[in-house]
Amino acid sequence: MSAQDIAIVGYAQSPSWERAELTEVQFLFPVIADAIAMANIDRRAIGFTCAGSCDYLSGQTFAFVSNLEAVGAWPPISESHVEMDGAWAMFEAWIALQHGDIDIALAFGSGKSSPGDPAQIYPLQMDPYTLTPLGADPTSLAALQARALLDSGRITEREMAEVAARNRHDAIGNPYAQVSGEVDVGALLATPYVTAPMREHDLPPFSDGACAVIMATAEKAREICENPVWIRGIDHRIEIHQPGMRDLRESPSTATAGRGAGVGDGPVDIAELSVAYTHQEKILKEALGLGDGVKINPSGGPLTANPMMATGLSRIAEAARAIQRGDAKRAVAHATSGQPLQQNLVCVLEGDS
Amino acid sequence: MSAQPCAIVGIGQTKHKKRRDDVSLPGLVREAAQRALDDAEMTWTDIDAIVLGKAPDPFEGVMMPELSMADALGAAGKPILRVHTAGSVGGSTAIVASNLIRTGRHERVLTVAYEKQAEGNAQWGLAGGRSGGMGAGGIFAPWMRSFMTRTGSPAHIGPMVAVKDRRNAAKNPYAHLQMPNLTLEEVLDSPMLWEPIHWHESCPSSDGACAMVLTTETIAAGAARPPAWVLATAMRSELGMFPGRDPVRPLAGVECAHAVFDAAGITNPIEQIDVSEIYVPFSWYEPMWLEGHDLVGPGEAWKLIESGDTNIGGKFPVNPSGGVLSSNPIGASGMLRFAEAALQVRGMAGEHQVDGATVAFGQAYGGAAQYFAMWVVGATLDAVDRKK
Amino acid sequence: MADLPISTHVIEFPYTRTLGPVLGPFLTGLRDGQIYGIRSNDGRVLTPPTEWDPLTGEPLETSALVPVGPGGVVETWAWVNHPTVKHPLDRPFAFALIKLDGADTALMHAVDAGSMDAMSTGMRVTARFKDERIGVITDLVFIPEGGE
Amino acid sequence: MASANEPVEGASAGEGPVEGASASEGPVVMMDYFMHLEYHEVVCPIVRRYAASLMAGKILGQYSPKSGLVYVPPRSFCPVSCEWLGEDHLIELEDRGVVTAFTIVTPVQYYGQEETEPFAKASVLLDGPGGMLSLQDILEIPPDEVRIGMRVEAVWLPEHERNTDEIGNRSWGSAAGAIVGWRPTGEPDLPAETFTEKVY
Repeated sequence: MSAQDIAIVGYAQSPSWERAELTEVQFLFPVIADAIAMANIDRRAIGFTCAGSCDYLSGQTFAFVSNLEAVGAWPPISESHVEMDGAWAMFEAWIALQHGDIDIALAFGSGKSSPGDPAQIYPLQMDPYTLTPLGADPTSLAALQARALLDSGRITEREMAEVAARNRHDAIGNPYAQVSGEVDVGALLATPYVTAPMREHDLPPFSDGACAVIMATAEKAREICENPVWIRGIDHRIEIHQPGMRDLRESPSTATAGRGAGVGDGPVDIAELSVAYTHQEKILKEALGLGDGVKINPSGGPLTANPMMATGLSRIAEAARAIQRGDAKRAVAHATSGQPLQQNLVCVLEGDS
Repeated sequence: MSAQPCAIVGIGQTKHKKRRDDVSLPGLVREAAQRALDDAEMTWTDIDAIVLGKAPDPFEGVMMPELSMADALGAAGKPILRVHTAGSVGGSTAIVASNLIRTGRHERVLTVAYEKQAEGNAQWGLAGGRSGGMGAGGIFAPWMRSFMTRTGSPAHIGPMVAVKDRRNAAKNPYAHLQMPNLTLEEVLDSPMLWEPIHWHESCPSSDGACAMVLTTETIAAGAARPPAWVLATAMRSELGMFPGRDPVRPLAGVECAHAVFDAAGITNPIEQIDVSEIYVPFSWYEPMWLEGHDLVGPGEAWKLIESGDTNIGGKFPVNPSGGVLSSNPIGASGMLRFAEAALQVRGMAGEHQVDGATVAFGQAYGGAAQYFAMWVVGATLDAVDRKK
Repeated sequence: MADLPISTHVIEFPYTRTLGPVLGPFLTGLRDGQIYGIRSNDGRVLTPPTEWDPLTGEPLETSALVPVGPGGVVETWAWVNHPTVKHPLDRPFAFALIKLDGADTALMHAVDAGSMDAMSTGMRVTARFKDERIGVITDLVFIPEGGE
Repeated sequence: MASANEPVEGASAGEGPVEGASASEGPVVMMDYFMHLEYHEVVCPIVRRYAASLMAGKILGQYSPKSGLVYVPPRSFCPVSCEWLGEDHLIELEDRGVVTAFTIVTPVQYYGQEETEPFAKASVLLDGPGGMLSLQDILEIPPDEVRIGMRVEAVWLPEHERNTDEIGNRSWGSAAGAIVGWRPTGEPDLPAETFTEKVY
């Protein structure tokens, strides 16, 4: 990777709440403080900050301005904001670190879905002329994708339920998961369709939450962190918007981003993928060329905690945590944006050898 | 790893109007992008990455528009980022795009910023959809009044800036409001919106877009028209609402200016900068930023303006394009400042060209005067050194 | 948690969208009961019609509109058991990707099939235009071909 | 497959444009989209405390020892010193103060705008421990007579008429439903110059 080697030296997540009592900035504040504490740096050592959030989630035209308060932007800081998942904010901060004039950057994502109804808000993400007026919601678009995959024979409804059961099992003991437990696949399959061919367990929970990640250049990382998690590659791509002009069974943008991030350049122990709908695990696994030996979503993934605008960055934090815990040597993290899986970011992380 | 040079080889903008009813939303953005590609003599498929910027989505009611506009921007299979930093967004978008070139990440980056305000209503958006909105002018008015008191600036300075910018706009074919014969009396007679701001001293609501093509030094060598070179960039943000903050001279604005001038090697900005395009949505912000960025000392700005030195042909021309006072598609306004600064050093500003300009300053601000994005561009990479 | 005070906040606005050289004729067609696609530079007929080639971004000849439908084949579908107020129908219905006759890409729209059992991949559907039409994508829904 | 530009024969409902009443004959050039979104947000603990204090005729703020700043309404943390603020940082503030900045807004019409007459909004710096309430309504004086340095006091609704349900997590300095606005006390103004720095 030609870019200067950069490492994750700190990260933090909030729990994932179905309905947070605190405001977004109030629950973001301790997450940023914890990430800074983990990186054991002074807040002023941060050379660049990038935020990810979405005004529409909280229904306020300048909601992202209040998030600046959680960063403590006084005296003034060098900062920017993307109206996207925190994973893209991390990409922008990772680029800023390659300039050579700063050595520590903070990226974070935060979102509060509980005040609004995502099924009514998210159609605004779609083409304003031909799709928004139909109320084209994320669940329906994911269901079109699931049907296409089922019709192709590459997956069965039972295999979808098995993904849900495995994720909930793996989420047991994960303090950041909102949903967890042992469930019987047969019992799941007996439940009614919500939006056919998907049932309740095929869908993500509604979550409020935040995630922050701190990165440092190689020299600074070695100075402040015993086991930095190296970012070997990040790449992100987008696909055509109109669902009828795409092959929903595939994710070419994930495949391209995976090559760009160098997924295939070495063995992969675990992958934290933004699988918000059970059938998408198969699409993403195959797009990234991940074999059956790769443990997918050991944290439980978005099917057990899905705080919008933070869920993609949370995959990167969970992958970094797994490496630092010694559960993995080399990991892939994936974030997505747009429905379904229209835009995808892939990041390859590696522990110190 | 020192940053690689970044060249601006393509610039395009739309004809800014109250309502562009001849184009769709993506069509408006493509009009600017196509013109930038034509200027750069590149096609859509030549572009490696896109950086899109705009102000709050509720202005048009389209959430995360990079998703529905991906196809319109030829983004399929490519990376696209959407930047959003309130009013400064057009500037910060250009800076994020330039970072992709300067770090060697990409070789041809298309950056676009827009606002189609007639789809919705900016005042509704600024009021967060609630009755009794203050409007941006309402938030800024007390700060302007405080600036006038602190600096003893005579009341006609604001109106003089309005006359200058609206007359300059008559020399800019893309400007929304073009008033070649606007007089001081007409400004003073126009209704008061938020005391002390008159109607003619406040920005219009526009539909408009701006686009630039950024590339590497090697590719720029083959450009048909002279490129502009990014000499330095800086961004600063500060908290907006806390007791004891001085919004009249925000510290983020002071520090951002010092950072960008230092990075460009500028030691005496008032002498070494040939032309500035700065974000003046209400007339008094011209003197406020001249002092707020230490271009002149306290109480000096109004004298510079009154002497005509900020006119085209003056010692320190400001907003020869007519500025935000003449065209304000909010999301694009910041990038228009950056692009107009680049046009000046490329010698491509047409009727509002400042003769011999080789170093230009682009500035944008947003929120409660708390977000700042600035860049310095040059006709050559050593344009500033040649001035010393 | 149940008894915590809630503050309600509504954002509401009547947006007016200008349409331009392709969407204008497309929605005019819908008002007049005709669905249009557009011929792409590679000869394909794209529905819904766009001003650009979706793969490359290159501009298209915006006057190259082509009538398509009203019938077509369901490529994939989803049964919406719990429609929201934003959906085009207030009773369970299907969203589907419909490859209209004469088109090379599928249009996403709603199928008023009455029950999930009436839906299957590959089935034919046809447009049912409303009597009162104003030129919006919801001027029509689709129904199983041979339906009422 | 029918050739690309011929309507398909066969059992479809009809060939070519379907007859039927269409609203107008000319080309369609605009599309309306009425956006309506509702948000129901849990009022956070500290704003609940603030609303309850207003119901009891008191203005609660939070004092940050590290930065020395007073926040009203309280926010549960100090963004300047980045310290979390809790119960023991709550302080009771005065309901009298001075106007440090004001704007006379000439209402612009937009969807949902209910204001028709010019109105004044002011920043009020409270006496005693301090605290700055912004966007406050000034009463019993014409907007154009509002001035910096003017001494004002809160005009409370009678206790039984108070209703702070409107106070949400994002009502900047709102005391809606308890304090109607601020009226001049008649005391001599404080010198305006002392406030040009405190414009906030």
